[in-house]
Amino acid sequence: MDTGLTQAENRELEQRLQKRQVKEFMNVFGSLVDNCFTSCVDDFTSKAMSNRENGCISRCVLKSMSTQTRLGERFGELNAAMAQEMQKRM
Amino acid sequence: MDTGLTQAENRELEQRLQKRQVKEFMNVFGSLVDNCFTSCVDDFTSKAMSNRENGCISRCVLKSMSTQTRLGERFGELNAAMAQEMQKRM
Amino acid sequence: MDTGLTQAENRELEQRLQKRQVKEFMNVFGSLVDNCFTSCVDDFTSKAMSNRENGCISRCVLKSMSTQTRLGERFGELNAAMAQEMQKRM
Amino acid sequence: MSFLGFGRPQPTSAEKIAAVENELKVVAEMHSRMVKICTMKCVDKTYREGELTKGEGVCLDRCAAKFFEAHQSISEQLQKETQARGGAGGFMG
Amino acid sequence: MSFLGFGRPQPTSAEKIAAVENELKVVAEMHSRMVKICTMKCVDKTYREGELTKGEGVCLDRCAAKFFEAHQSISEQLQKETQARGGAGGFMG
Amino acid sequence: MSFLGFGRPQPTSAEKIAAVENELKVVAEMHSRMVKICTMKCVDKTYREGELTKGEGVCLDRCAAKFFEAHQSISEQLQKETQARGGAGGFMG
Repeated sequence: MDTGLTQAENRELEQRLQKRQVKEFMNVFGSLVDNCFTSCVDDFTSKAMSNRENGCISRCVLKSMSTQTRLGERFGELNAAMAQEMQKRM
Repeated sequence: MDTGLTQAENRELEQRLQKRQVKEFMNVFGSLVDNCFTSCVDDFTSKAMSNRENGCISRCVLKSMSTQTRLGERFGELNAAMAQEMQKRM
Repeated sequence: MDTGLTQAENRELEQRLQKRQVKEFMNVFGSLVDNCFTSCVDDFTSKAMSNRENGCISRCVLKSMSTQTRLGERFGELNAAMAQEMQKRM
Repeated sequence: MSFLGFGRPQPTSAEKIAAVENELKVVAEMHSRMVKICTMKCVDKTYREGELTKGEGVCLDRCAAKFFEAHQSISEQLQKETQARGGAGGFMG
Repeated sequence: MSFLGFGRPQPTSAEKIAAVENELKVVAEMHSRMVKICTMKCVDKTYREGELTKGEGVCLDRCAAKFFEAHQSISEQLQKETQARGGAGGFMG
Repeated sequence: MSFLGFGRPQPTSAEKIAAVENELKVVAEMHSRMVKICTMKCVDKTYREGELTKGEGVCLDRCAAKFFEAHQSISEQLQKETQARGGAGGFMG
């Protein structure tokens, strides 16, 4: 992306983006915990996770990562196509 | 509102408020997309929106704008009434 | 917690934490309003809260506070246990 | 949130601006919570029409009024309970 | 959000950085909304398998495409309606 | 999040404060997620009583314990998977 920024500005920007990425990662992690715990844990007769619950959580994590990757690819493609479309119109 | 600020402070505040308004607008827009997409799109046998879905989305946008406007008016009235009430008590 | 900060840094940090606490409190308050209003108010044939609704809201607030306190205690214990566990591993 | 502004003698510019900003943020959040809840309570999700029906409109008006009433009474109750329990410490965990 | 950057003559460093940062934030939020909605629409919540089934994968692809289409058409409609109603004032309450 | 603090030689004041602040933010968010989920799982929404029943209280205790266990095991699994897939790049899209 041509941001029209000087090198110094780009360094500053990069630092901000790194912060943003950490924040983004925490959000993704948080939603993943929310979603997998909500979907997999429903039995409160014990305070320890059961094997069934642990298995469900583990599959949920794997599936969520695949979902994230797949939608990330689609998002990238669609975003690029949209940007191209917009440039043509201008 | 009497903010008790100097002119310079007011200018600074105005800039912050403008940023807040942009953020607010993005939030409203985001919820609108969430709500209308969730309500209107349920058929994933095709990757293009159907006429029915497009119509639903378009009506959803109109209705959401009317809702926003109506509730905005009520909010303004109720907020003013509450502020008056609080001043009386003091 | 040993933060490895100087006194001046600690003062700065404390101010930030106070801001965070205010923000946290607003979030808790907001969720409480959301949750109690959603659970207790469903009749829109009048614009004034009924006795039944007011009672429900009031019980909901009490129960939410107890929930917050109880989970706060558990969170503290579990967090301390986890921190100890982590130190052992290092 | 004026009860949070307990009188420090001379607030700096930054503090005054932050206070006003915060007050407006609180109002904005309350507004967006109200829109979300009242839309959920009152507006039909099938979107067969692009305009609010009369019933939906009246429902939104009443929902807004009830939301304010509930908001205020919850706020008052919380302050009372928090004082009775001796500060926000216990409640905030 | 390039329509918000109406030409001030010489933006400062801070402004330019904030503009790029904001643009990326908008994209990041759109991405996370898409993930949330399409997961909800397409992925089975029982998690009996750790891999996406073929059906789920295809559903995600189509959901992503539809989400972009809807996002764009909503954005265009909002701009049109906002102009027709004379500025964002009325809509934003 | 100590695995994000990989040793820059001399962190500035601002960096050290940001690190502590961030750590506490992570804990606060985990806390609020737990309250939200466990309330949903354990507390009856009809609010016929203003006190937690014994059953609700015990459910909250167990839910908290399970939430921590799940949180930790998810965190460990994510680190392992991310390493196996060669960095966070692929996962974060």
